[in-house]
Amino acid sequence: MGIDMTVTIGGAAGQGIQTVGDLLALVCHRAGLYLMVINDFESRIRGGHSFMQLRISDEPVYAADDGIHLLVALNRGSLAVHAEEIRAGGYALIDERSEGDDKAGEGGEAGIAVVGFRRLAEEAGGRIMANTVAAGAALGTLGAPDELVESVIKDQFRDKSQTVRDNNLEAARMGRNAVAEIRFDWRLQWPGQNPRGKLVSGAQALALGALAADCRVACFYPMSPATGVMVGMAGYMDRFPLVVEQAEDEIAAINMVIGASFAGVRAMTATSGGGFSLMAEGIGMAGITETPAVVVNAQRPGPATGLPTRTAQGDLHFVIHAAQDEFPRFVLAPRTLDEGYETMIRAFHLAEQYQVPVIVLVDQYFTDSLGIAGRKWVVPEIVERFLVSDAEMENPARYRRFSTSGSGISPRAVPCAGKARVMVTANEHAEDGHLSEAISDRNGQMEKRAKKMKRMVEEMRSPEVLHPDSSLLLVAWGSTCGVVREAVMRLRRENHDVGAVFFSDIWPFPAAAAAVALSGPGQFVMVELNASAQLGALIRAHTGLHAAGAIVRYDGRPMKPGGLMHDAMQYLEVSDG
Amino acid sequence: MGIDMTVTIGGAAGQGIQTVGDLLALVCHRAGLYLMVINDFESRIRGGHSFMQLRISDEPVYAADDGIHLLVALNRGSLAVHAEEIRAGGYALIDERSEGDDKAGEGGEAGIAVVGFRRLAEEAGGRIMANTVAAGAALGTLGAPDELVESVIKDQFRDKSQTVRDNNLEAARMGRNAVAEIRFDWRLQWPGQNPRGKLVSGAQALALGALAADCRVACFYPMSPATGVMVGMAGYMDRFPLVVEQAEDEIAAINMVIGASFAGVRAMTATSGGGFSLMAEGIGMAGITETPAVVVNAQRPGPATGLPTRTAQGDLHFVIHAAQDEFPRFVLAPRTLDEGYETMIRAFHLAEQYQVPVIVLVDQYFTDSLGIAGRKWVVPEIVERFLVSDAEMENPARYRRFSTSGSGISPRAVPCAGKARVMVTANEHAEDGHLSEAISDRNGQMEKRAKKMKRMVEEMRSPEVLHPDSSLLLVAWGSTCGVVREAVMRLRRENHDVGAVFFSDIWPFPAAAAAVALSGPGQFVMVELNASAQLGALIRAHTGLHAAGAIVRYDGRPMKPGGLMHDAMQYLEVSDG
Amino acid sequence: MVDLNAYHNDFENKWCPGCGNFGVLNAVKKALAEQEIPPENVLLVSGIGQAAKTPHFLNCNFFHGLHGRALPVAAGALLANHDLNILVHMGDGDCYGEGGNHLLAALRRNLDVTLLVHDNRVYGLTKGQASPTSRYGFASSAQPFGSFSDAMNPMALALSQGAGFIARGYCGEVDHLAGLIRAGMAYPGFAMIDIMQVCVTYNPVNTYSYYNERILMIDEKEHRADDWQAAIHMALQPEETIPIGIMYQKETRPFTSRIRTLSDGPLIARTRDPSAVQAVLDELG
Amino acid sequence: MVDLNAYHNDFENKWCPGCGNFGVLNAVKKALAEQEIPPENVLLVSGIGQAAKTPHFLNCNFFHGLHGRALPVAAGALLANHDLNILVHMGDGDCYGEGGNHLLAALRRNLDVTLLVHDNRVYGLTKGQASPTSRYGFASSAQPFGSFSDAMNPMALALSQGAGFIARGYCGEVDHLAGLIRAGMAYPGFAMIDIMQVCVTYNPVNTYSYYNERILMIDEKEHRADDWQAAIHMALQPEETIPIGIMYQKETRPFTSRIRTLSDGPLIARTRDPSAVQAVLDELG
Ligand SMILES: Cc1ncc(C[n+]2csc(CCOP(=O)(O)OP(=O)(O)O)c2C)c(N)n1
Ligand SMILES: Cc1ncc(C[n+]2csc(CCOP(=O)(O)OP(=O)(O)O)c2C)c(N)n1
Ligand code: SF4
Ligand code: SF4
Ligand SMILES: [Mg+2]
Ligand SMILES: [Mg+2]
Repeated sequence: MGIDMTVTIGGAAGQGIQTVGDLLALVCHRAGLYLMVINDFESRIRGGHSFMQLRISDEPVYAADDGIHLLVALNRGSLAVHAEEIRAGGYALIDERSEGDDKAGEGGEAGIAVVGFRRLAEEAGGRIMANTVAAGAALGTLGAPDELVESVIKDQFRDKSQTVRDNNLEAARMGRNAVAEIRFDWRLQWPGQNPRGKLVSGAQALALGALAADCRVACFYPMSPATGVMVGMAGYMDRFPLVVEQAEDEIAAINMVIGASFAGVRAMTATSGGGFSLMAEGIGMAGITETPAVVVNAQRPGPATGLPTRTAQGDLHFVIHAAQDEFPRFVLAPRTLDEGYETMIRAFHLAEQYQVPVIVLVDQYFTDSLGIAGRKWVVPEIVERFLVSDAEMENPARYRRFSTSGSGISPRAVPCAGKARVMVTANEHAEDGHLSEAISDRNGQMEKRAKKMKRMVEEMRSPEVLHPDSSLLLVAWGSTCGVVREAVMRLRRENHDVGAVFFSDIWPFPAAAAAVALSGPGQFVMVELNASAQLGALIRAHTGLHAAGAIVRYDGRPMKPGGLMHDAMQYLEVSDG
Repeated sequence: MGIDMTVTIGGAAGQGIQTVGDLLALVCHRAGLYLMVINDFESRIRGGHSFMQLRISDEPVYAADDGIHLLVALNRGSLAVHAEEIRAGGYALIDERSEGDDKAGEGGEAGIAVVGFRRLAEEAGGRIMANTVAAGAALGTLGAPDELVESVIKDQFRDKSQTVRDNNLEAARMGRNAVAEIRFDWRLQWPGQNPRGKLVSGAQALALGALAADCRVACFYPMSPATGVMVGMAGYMDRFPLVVEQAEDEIAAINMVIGASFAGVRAMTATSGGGFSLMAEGIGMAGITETPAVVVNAQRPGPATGLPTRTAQGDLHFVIHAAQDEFPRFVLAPRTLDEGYETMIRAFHLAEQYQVPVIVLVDQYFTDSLGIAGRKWVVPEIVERFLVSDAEMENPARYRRFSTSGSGISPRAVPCAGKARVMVTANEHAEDGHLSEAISDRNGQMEKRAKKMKRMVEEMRSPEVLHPDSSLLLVAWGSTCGVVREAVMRLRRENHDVGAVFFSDIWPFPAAAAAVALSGPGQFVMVELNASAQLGALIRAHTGLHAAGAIVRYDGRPMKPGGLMHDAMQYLEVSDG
Repeated sequence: MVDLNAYHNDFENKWCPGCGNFGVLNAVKKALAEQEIPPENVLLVSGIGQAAKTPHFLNCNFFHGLHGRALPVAAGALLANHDLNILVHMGDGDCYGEGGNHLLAALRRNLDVTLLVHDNRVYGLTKGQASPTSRYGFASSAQPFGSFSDAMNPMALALSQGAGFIARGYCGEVDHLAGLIRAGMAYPGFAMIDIMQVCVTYNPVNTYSYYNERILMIDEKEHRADDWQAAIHMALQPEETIPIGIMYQKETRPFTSRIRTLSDGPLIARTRDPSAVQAVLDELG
Repeated sequence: MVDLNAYHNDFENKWCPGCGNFGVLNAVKKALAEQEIPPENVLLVSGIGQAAKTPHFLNCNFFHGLHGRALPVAAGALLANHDLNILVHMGDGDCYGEGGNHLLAALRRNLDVTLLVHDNRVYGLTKGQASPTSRYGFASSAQPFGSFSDAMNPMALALSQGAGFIARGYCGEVDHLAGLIRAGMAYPGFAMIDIMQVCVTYNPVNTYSYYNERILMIDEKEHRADDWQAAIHMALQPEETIPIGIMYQKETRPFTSRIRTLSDGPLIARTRDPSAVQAVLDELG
């Protein structure tokens, strides 16, 4: 690996961390570099301390890393927070002191370059461009080619006036000039290649997947970190047969989705744990009425309000069991941006094929992080709707929405589309859809619904296995797979006998495939962002296999390779020894 | 066993089945007989077919039984429905035909006695007393002593006028005289003893337990089959420091309970699955704010609206995992009326001792059935509140509600009761109660909360084991234990080598005790009212022990010993053979 | 006019004999027949309760969902296909209790459906607890010392939030009620009809005779439907008389006409264009 | 008067500089000080949002709960101890969106708390989506083509449901607002104060200058507080001027005085009598 470095932009909420970070990311992306960008926000709009961290590499990267090579400190406080993380030889770019600066932050052992972010911005035409100065300085330190920087700035400000564009170009240039003297150890070799893929966030990947899947109604109630998925779709309402509507609460959101789906279009919602709690009853209704529904749960730490802007994987058991009694559902936990896009297409497909709710389980780390999605994103030519119409019925007047004959999947028609009456109730019902308390109807419908599980489990993709014969397998799911992959690669480079098992399809639990994946010669250890290692419990319950231990975090922060490797060593020493 | 017979009263909803049944139950109770009374309602107010079934015995009974000895058919339809269940030699009491009778129902092989329920009632003073005539006829058939019947009727109508009382006495007498000729094979030997205990429903047992535990606020939204618990308390508002308030929805109910508990009194709610779904977020809030809360979930079949008036045990996994992320909670599933009363006292105690939500998991069969509670119901002299006040603090101004020092249980004070400020948030927080995103606070609080689980699991009572060395153990929880006990007794009488394991304390799962109970020489089979044998899955996940199979029902009806014995034989034949 | 029998089905009715819901059911049939909407073109959406069972007793399409949640289900269905004829049946507990928040939102959206609230001032299906429209002090098994809350005023609520079609009906005046339903369905926007519905089993206060003594048909000549002041006066007047009819009507902009996307026809009828998605992806490089 | 500093604590404030919430915070301190309620005798209850963080910035007892759910928490606390001084802080999304149903119920109960809605007409904490009081067409990242819903009218809503204390305040008029809060706390019953609160970050429409140009203090001499007609007129008038002050006030019967049980003192203060329970059990034989 040639290039592998981390740039952190720190400051107070509202200072424009994102503006700086986006410019850096766009330049790197355009230069053909790989990226992993994480966002660390507090639950506030101004003040406090937030940061954005870009890991830049010439090979694919799967996680944020420890240590900072270059820090862009938009305020002195950020320097204080991050000083210790800066690697020897690293640099911190800071603004000139001015009134109102907090007192903290006097450096550390890193090289410090004082750049007049605000002063230079004023010279370039206005204080508002302080962030462009900072970006210019950072990109200058990294040695980014001028043309590249300028082309990105032009694009970023293309909807603005010529003056604004020019002023920003000037601001960036002044930033670069201000750091011309700096000799930065990790000054990049700029490959000057084509982009390696799309630069997108997880939220965008899910939104675009939903668009590709022909989702036409999206209803939601804002909740971090899920709102980005809905915002990612809303802007396309003018170009697609799509309505994105903010509901009065999450209960309404899920019921609107079910109403839209019942009436014949693909529909979804996105929320986080608290909203998902409120949706539980509705998800049960999707279950008993066999109405397709796609629900994104972007996890954050709980319980209750918890840590609104942070990450976790604490809802796994809950989403599998949410709502009273039993009914089939899917739970899919995409691991990467590419898989996020594809999972949404699959989620809508599976929801309609099996007439069940599909829960796409991601987390703040997944939705809020940016990276390079390298796979080609295929737009399906056709989306199969699995609907029946009058023409396909022997006698539409005798249409039975919940017919128990056949495979367990009853014929789904759309209301008011012909002579067939579509009658649906969230009470238990007879085949025709009328409520019924008869034992035969109850058992018939329960068994019909349960029957689907058999075929559904066959849809589950087997976990991916890296180095199955290792003496230690680290087992993860969803977005945590990235950091595990990274840690495994590094540990193997250090000659440790370690592999990994990655789950993205979680429910119905692919027990047989899991047993195969985990029955290698070594032991396995869970790596999860929840307190009790919930996937580990599922594995135990469904395969009888016991993890040798669990490396868990519940502090709301994404896991880093360093800490994980450290914890994994504990098991490796035993098996190595 | 001397006496063991079943009387069924069938009719349309609204016909007064309950009036007849209650009279019969009261007479039997007063005579010192044992009883098990189940109610089978449809989800409607008038019409259709409902019935009440009394199993009467001179020894304790634990379940309703198959077969009917005496049927009281308030309409002809009931005769049709139940005719086949009547045992040879049994009797059906039916009314004279009159206009508006449905055509169905012409007997079967049972003896049929036509009694002019309505005609005789009119003679006695009014048609409204048809049910008293029916009760008189039934009790006459059973040979109940006149004085006993009359004393019960007098008590039942004690708040009515003398005329009403006399008319009803007359009606009962006429009913009895009308059946004077019947020679009924199971005519009872009336022991004429004192009552064997209290005649109460499950809902009443829970309500009275809550009263004994000093519950002062009960908030709820009506939902079958939980409403009875709240109605069972509401009537005592004039005699106790107790407010029972109907909330606008279940979300409000749980939040009101938490508010009341936070402010310093014991508080509870009761609901069923759909309402419990809506409470999930609130239960998480009780978790993170460490506010005691008692929540009764009286299960009915789902998903969603499901079968509102029927029974199930389908919510076990859901209640254990409800709400995002992880936090400690208790789940208790009382098996009997006595245990229902005691469990409520324990639930409030545990909720306050550990500052956690406690879920009391019952079902329609439990709440709506009546029986004889034979144990003495102890009223605790003192209820421990586990509260701290200024006087107990070193410095009230420095009071830290969420202090992490010590056992994991932080000192709980009441707001506005002194100088100590009680600051509570459903966000993650620092020890003082202010919201905090610091990793140290997050981990500190998560670990403090998790630490409680260790002591909580020690509070769990071990499952009860019958005949541990049997080749087959039937394993059940909650109200289903009754029918299993009955089946085991009968199977053993037939010389089958069968025992049972009964769980009432379910979460935190008493894994060690479960392993001991289930590690006998034989195999074990789950008996549950849900599709997937959810307790079986818990056992597997927490002990690694596998059930040899599962006998499950999800048709919404209480399990009967006959069917269970039949299904159990399948396993016994293998082990016997 | 379509034959009334066309709306009939053979599903066993589950209401009590004498229940006011029968009047509502007949009025719905009549209104549909008079408008010549064939039953297969009607979508009934309901919550849970006695009122919410209504759809089962009509030969139409229906979605009988969760307690309190009929309006969002209807909103979703409407977004998918705004050509649908949607009637929403809810009880007073359903609509003003559990579902209160959705009513507020439907008013804000001006959701173009017709809402029929079978307002019997009691929780029927769960055996007689006080409902949001039960009067203060209403006693029941769950409120043995009477309800502690005042009754909600649904008509005044809707008026206060700018609703464009507000009517009150009575289950004992079937023809009149049918007229209201027809007018509501013809109204482009949210049409809210609160129906005085007698529960013969659990509400001993608001009986047929209670209403028969108080009901007063609004005279269209005396009361101008667009007179908001007169309407609010009616809504707030003490229940010595109970005016029934259209209390208030004005022109408004219905929800589905506010959404540009829908001007190209119902979402369900639009064709999918994969190349448009490809174009979006291509923009991302 | 208690020293204002007594209500101050050292917890770091998390609002944007210039946020209208500071005005509300100061008004609360002032109102409490003027009433001489020591901070340890105040209970603040809130939902989730920027507004709902207010309790953290006061040196009082508080319960900062779930989005939308402050009113039921307050109701429960009040049932437990009706001697509590409860102030409820909610955002417009909190109170009129997620929590709308609880507001309807609080009105019906006449819950004896003082409700302060920090009404910034936007979802602040979640970064600027339209709220129930955002005007039709309000554009944001989540509503790029504008909000499709009309704004709720909270004052008219409360008036329509018989509320007894209805006021509107403005974060830019701290003393005036403090007066309203004082009056609200003194009122025996549900006191609802909707506060025009500027969000400098996400609401570019309803700015300080927007309000400064429109605010008009209600003149107690001109406007009789018990004149419902005048009040509803004010509540419904177009926003050319925005009257602030007590719009309506009348005597009502507060929730906790409706409940017989509570006449013997707060539940929390009552002594338990095991023998009374025993008596109940004995009745069952
Ligand atoms: C979430 C939820 N809570 C409670 C119930 C129980 N429930 C069913 S119907 C009903 C109320 C019925 O009253 P109303 O809406 O007025 O209808 P009516 O029966 O009077 O027509 C209730 C509380 C439920 N089904 N779901
Ligand atoms: C159940 C639930 N849904 C959504 C959220 C996310 N959320 C937090 S605050 C908020 C809205 C904030 O708006 P408002 O109530 O107006 O308060 P403001 O921040 O404007 O003061 C939302 C949607 C949540 N915490 N819980
Ligand atoms: S209980 Fe009341 S509302 Fe329900 S069917 Fe009977 S009369 Fe009608
Ligand atoms: S986002 Fe708006 S409401 Fe929130 S603190 Fe900032 S200015 Fe105030
Ligand atoms: Mg009703
Ligand atoms: Mg707001």
